[in-house]
Amino acid sequence: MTSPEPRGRGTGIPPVLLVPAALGLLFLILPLVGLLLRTPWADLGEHLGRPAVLEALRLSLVSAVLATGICLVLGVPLAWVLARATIPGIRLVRALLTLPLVLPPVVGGVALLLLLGRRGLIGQHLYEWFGLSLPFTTPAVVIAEAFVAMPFLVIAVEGALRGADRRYEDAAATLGAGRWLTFRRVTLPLVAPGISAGAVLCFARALGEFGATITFAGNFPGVTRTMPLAVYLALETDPEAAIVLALVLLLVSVAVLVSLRGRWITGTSS
Amino acid sequence: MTSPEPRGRGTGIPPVLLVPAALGLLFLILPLVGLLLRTPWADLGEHLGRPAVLEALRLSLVSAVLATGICLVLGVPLAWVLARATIPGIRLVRALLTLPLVLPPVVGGVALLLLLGRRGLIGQHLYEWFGLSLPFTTPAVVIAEAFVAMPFLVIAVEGALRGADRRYEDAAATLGAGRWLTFRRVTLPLVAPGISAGAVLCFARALGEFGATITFAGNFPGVTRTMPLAVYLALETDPEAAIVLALVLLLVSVAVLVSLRGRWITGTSS
Amino acid sequence: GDDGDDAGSGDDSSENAEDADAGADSDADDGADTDTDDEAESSEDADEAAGGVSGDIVVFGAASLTDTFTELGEQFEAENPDATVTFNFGASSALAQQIISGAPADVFASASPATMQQVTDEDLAAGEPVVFVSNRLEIVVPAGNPAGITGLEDFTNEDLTIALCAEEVPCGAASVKVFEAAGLTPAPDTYEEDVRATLTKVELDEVDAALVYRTDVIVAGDSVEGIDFPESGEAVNDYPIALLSEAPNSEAGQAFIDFVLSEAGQTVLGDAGFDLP
Amino acid sequence: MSGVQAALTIRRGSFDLALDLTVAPGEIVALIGPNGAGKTTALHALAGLLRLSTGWIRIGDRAVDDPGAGIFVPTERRRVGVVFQDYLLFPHLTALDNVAFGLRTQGRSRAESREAARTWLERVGVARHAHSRPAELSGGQAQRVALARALVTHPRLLLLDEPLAALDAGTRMEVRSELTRHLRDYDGATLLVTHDPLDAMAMASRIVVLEGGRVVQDGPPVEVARAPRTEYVATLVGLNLHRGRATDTVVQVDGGGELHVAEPTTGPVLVSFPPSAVTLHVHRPEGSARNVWPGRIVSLEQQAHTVRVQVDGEGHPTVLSDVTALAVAELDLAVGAPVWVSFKAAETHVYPA
Amino acid sequence: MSGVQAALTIRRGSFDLALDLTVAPGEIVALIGPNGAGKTTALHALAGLLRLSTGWIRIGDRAVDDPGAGIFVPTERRRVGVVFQDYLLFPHLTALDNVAFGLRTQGRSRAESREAARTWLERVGVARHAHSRPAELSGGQAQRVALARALVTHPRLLLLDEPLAALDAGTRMEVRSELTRHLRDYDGATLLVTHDPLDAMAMASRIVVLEGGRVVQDGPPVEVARAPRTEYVATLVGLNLHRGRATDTVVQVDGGGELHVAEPTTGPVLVSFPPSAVTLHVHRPEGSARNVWPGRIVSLEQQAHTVRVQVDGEGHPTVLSDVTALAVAELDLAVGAPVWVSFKAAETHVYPA
Ligand SMILES: Nc1ncnc2c1ncn2[C@@H]1O[C@H](COP(=O)(O)OP(=O)(O)OP(=O)(O)O)[C@@H](O)[C@H]1O
Ligand SMILES: Nc1ncnc2c1ncn2[C@@H]1O[C@H](COP(=O)(O)OP(=O)(O)OP(=O)(O)O)[C@@H](O)[C@H]1O
Ligand code: MOO
Ligand SMILES: [Mg+2]
Ligand SMILES: [Mg+2]
Repeated sequence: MTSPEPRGRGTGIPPVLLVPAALGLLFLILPLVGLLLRTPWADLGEHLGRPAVLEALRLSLVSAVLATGICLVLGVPLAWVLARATIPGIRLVRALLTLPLVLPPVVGGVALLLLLGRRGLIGQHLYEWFGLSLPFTTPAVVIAEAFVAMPFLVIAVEGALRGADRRYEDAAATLGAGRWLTFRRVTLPLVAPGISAGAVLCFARALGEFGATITFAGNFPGVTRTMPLAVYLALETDPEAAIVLALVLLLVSVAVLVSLRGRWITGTSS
Repeated sequence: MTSPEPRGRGTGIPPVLLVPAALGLLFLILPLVGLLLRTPWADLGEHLGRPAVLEALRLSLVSAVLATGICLVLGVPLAWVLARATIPGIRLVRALLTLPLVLPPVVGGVALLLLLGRRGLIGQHLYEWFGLSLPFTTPAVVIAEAFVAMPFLVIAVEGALRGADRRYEDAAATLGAGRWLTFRRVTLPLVAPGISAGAVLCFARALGEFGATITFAGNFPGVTRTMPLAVYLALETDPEAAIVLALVLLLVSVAVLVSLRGRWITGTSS
Repeated sequence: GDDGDDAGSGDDSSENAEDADAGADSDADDGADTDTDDEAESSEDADEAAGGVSGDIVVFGAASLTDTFTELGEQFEAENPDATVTFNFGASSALAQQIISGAPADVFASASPATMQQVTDEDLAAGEPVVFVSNRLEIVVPAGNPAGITGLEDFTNEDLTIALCAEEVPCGAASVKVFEAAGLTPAPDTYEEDVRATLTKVELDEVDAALVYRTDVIVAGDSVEGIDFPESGEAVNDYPIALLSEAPNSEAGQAFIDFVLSEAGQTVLGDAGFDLP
Repeated sequence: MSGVQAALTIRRGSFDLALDLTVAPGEIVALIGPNGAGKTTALHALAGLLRLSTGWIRIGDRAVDDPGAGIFVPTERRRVGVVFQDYLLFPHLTALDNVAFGLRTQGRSRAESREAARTWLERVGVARHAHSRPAELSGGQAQRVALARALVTHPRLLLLDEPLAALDAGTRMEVRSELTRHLRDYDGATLLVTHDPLDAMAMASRIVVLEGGRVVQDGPPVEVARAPRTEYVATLVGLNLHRGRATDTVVQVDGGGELHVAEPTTGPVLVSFPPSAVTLHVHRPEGSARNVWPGRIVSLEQQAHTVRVQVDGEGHPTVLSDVTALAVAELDLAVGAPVWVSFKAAETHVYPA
Repeated sequence: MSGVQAALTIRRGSFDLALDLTVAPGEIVALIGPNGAGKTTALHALAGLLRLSTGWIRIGDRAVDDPGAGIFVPTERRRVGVVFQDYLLFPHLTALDNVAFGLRTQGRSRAESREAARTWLERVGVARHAHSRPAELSGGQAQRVALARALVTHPRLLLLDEPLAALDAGTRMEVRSELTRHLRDYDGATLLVTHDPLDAMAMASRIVVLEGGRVVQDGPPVEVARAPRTEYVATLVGLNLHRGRATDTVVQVDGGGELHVAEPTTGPVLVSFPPSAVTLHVHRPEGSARNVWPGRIVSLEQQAHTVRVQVDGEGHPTVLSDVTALAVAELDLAVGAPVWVSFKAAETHVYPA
């Protein structure tokens, strides 16, 4: 049980690994630096102040948060089943789940239209019975983002669940905890770092989602035009403005992630 | 140490969770079903046989595998550093790494051009000194895919590393294993499920990558035209053909993932 | 977008069109052997004339040209067996960005003068771009026209689901002009990223009507119906093509441009629904 | 009748367990046996963490596992308490919340649960560490928290896997007394897995000895201590044990040699005698002891107040003898040294094998 | 001089450890103490898994930790072997590969490493489980594999944290002998943390007793067993211990009452005597025993061959007495019953406090 706290061994990072780690970091960061150098900083404030930009930003954040919420609610249980179920064919199901990752997002958007559109498999009934039409609405943005982002959450959480020691669940059962209670009070806290990693992936992917959103939800200011859509369209006419918009998106997401992750990780890291 | 093998408690899945899990599964699978229903199956064989399709498929697989390889080599050490380093500001670095997720891929492609293009920050020197021009070559495809996909790997692996019991590393040190050996022989196998999950995410994302690829690497048949690009172009002229191509991509990726994951998971699951 | 449109076409296009006609005539009649007669003016090596142009020609083309240019490329290669045409299709804006970043391209065929302008502004075009086709808008509705669309006025109906191209992309800019000309304020539900996305919405019957290019209506086939409207002439979108100043194979690149402007080339483009200049 | 009755059959790879077990309400049964005998396996089956291959388990009038009848009651509804061999404290909860966990699952309020948990932490002597995480506890502290966690819910069947193993001598006595006292008031059945004969003797009213998945002895502690039936049990209770065939007061030992005993018997028997009854001599002793033979010292082991000497009898039985440190010095005992052993027939205990 | 010398000072939250320790090459020192005394903490510091707050550690002529001098040699270069309190076997490797690991790190070939590993698994008696994963081992089997893993590399300093705790009595004796034999041939220093006084006595040439992070006693086993200096040690070695002030042969006990001793002394002293020397009587005994007083039984605890009775002296010292089960029955001893205790002054041992 005793784990030495003021670790003698430092971080235990082999120096050999520092080289690839630094390269990896540079690889991910340098292109952004390239972007920064080209940014017309003077315009940043102006862009940030534009109501259309603020609107798109707000919409992006709200829909990404909602999408992440949906993914957590549906995805964590799914990850659980995948990690634990021993039924045959589970491996195939697991592979199927990665498909939305592979599917070019635009095709994903088409698939969503075919399912939930006005003439879609399910959508036509929604439309006939309830007069409900999802495309071109904010819920459609959330659905598109959730569809694209959920596999990230599921796969990350599943990995964490597989790595967790199941005997703690046994211990909980002997203390009278049913499966649900065990899940909430023991398993979830134990895999919290994994869930947090998955949620970050999911949120970031949802925030950056473009193809499926524009295809399924369309692009209308204030309703479905998220930041990536605004960036893409700006790119058509004014690449510099697009870069500024992209930077705004990045800054906001860094701010959100720094604050969120900070909170999540405190208290759950071992 | 003794873990009951023929588990009395079954899978331990709380029945309450089966409902959201099933919903989650449906949410991810049904749109694909919608796609399947619209597929002109008769054309599938024909498309599969076309050399251009085979070429794109081969290019997609090769570049996604290479990109995943690069991501593993650079990303796992990076994840390690992030999970272990206690230097201040690490939280910011961690958030920075998620940026390529948030960045609309097309902007990512622009950023790569600004960095590695013939007029780019680094690219101009590569060109002047070595006559090397990366964009519009197959390596550019790999770079674009790796740039977009690496954060998935890094974040998933970092989550797994955080969840791992570090005391096994202590044990390895007492047996004379240096950090590097400990990393290879103890830590890596312990977090194998997390790495495998991360690699799957990474591979799938690389396979489906479109925006950064077409922007940074262009869209040349046989050189940079991967399946998602082929799907995009087909969409311009023959949407049904595009759906068929997307399905081909999906089938191949399911096949790859089923076989790969099967192999990875055997022997590492606890 | 307006300035670019007007500035782009004009004299250049007519001038070059003549050029092209000359070339096209000989092409059509005499085949490969004679097609380089005109090229010889711009190129020193007379001995090359025998086998036509040779080498790789890299053409950056707007995605909307995928079908027609692929066909043109095949014809060109048939006439110039030593030449290989390689296309890089993508959004015009992305292609412009690539060219600016030093892409090794010979020819750029853009879907809008504005994106071509980005290239010429960087002095990357050799000579003036030439408008080789133009495209006009058409109303597109799902097969059977379930909403009973008759004209542009229906686009103001709040109850209908309407898709338009985003103002930032060429077809959206054209749409704006069309509505200005008609004195109407449309009530769209979405501004699509490009023509293709707009068309998909109609094909899937998700919207009741949209404005797209005529070429796209033709490509979409039976799943949609096109409805002409009088104001479409107010916003013709020109497609400029240009040889690039840093072209690795400028001679062959010019030959390809000439071929596009030739009668054979123009026929292929015309059949696809483009307006010829 | 309530309590626990079970007929356990479990296969695990090459190992198989077959154990019939009954623990009456209020009874404390100690399950002892060598490593890998199947103790933890049996305990997991009773807890429902492992399914039976065949057989059945009844806890308090209710079948909880019976593969034949298709019955399987999951762990959380068996009302069992378990102290695991490696504790399994929840790493994300403090010691206090670990103990309160079982009460919370019963729907008690947080405040009430914590109150009861604190009382228990005090009983096992780690109240000071109530707010520590498991990673901040020493091994013994962790085990005490695990003990409190299992006891706090008053389970109907209490399963303890080496509950005192990591406790230091002082605490061990204290916790043992406390545990015995608590279990005496407790009307459930208790199954205690332990390697420590003292724990088994002190706490259990019956001892079941398991070897290789089979019961080899079953009886009250005094009986087990007096008449061990296997070498393992003999070692455990600190006796010499030999198996042989008796003819009146002489026993032909299976391994060779003979022993003189006091009680006349016939047939296969077991003979036991304490190491303290065995005297060592440098020369052949004169006297009344009927068991006398020469041998050679195989090992010497310091114990708290004596030294335990193992003497290989060379044709006679091998015996253990406890002598004082003084005797070791005076007789100049060392490994390999020749000695004579002697002990009286009256010191032996003979019983049917 | 080589071996290990250390002056350890470590703070961990509210706990602090200050321990000066020297282990000569070839020497085996047992570190004993109650739970949470800091034994594991000390062991981790020596292994380099924990940095010193102040102080220094020298292993074989070389400073390996000295915060003052900025020296810190990482674990893997200290050439220490550790058996962890909870084993920490690598879950992804078989038992054999766990043991072979340390040899592989030394660059030995796989075949050679496995060969040596197999030999060690045989020595500790788990060769049969060479190809099992840790999850498939019983607690005792796992610990034996951990033991083999630490020993196979012939470390210069061997650190054992409760190495025998999960072993059954039979194996324990075997492994203890095997270990003692191996350590005798071994020229490195050994530090053994254990709760079992028998292990400490049998294996160590010196015992260091730690309580609350401080050394309270340090000496050869026989010395510690004969003259415990704290209640903890007394309990460990099974003696009654009282602290008081002597005037000739009478000791005024700190807690009240007086004791008669044989050796005349003066000043603060400790008095110890074995429970077996204390006789219980229903009526006031006649005879030569000088320590006689009435009391009341507080607890009874069955041991292998005796019952340990604790008697509260009501103004006199509380004492433990070991009596036979027969005596318990004859005297009708039970908790709460009044009894007389008596023991001879000659049975006591007096030494300066
Ligand atoms: N990571 C930690 N953070 C804070 N305090 C700790 C930590 N680990 C241990 N301690 C405290 O340090 C003290 C000494 O612990 P240590 O593990 O050294 O005891 P020990 O002598 O090995 O006990 P045991 O015999 O029970 O294993 C204990 O009071 C414990 O609570
Ligand atoms: N998961 C498993 N798979 C296969 N065999 C197992 C598994 N767990 C335990 N065993 C085997 O079952 C046998 C009994 O193990 P068990 O843990 O019940 O022993 P134990 O009596 O508790 O021993 P100890 O006193 O050492 O804890 C052992 O031989 C062990 O190797
Ligand atoms: O090049 Mo486009 O696809 O018409 O914008
Ligand atoms: Mg066990
Ligand atoms: Mg400890």
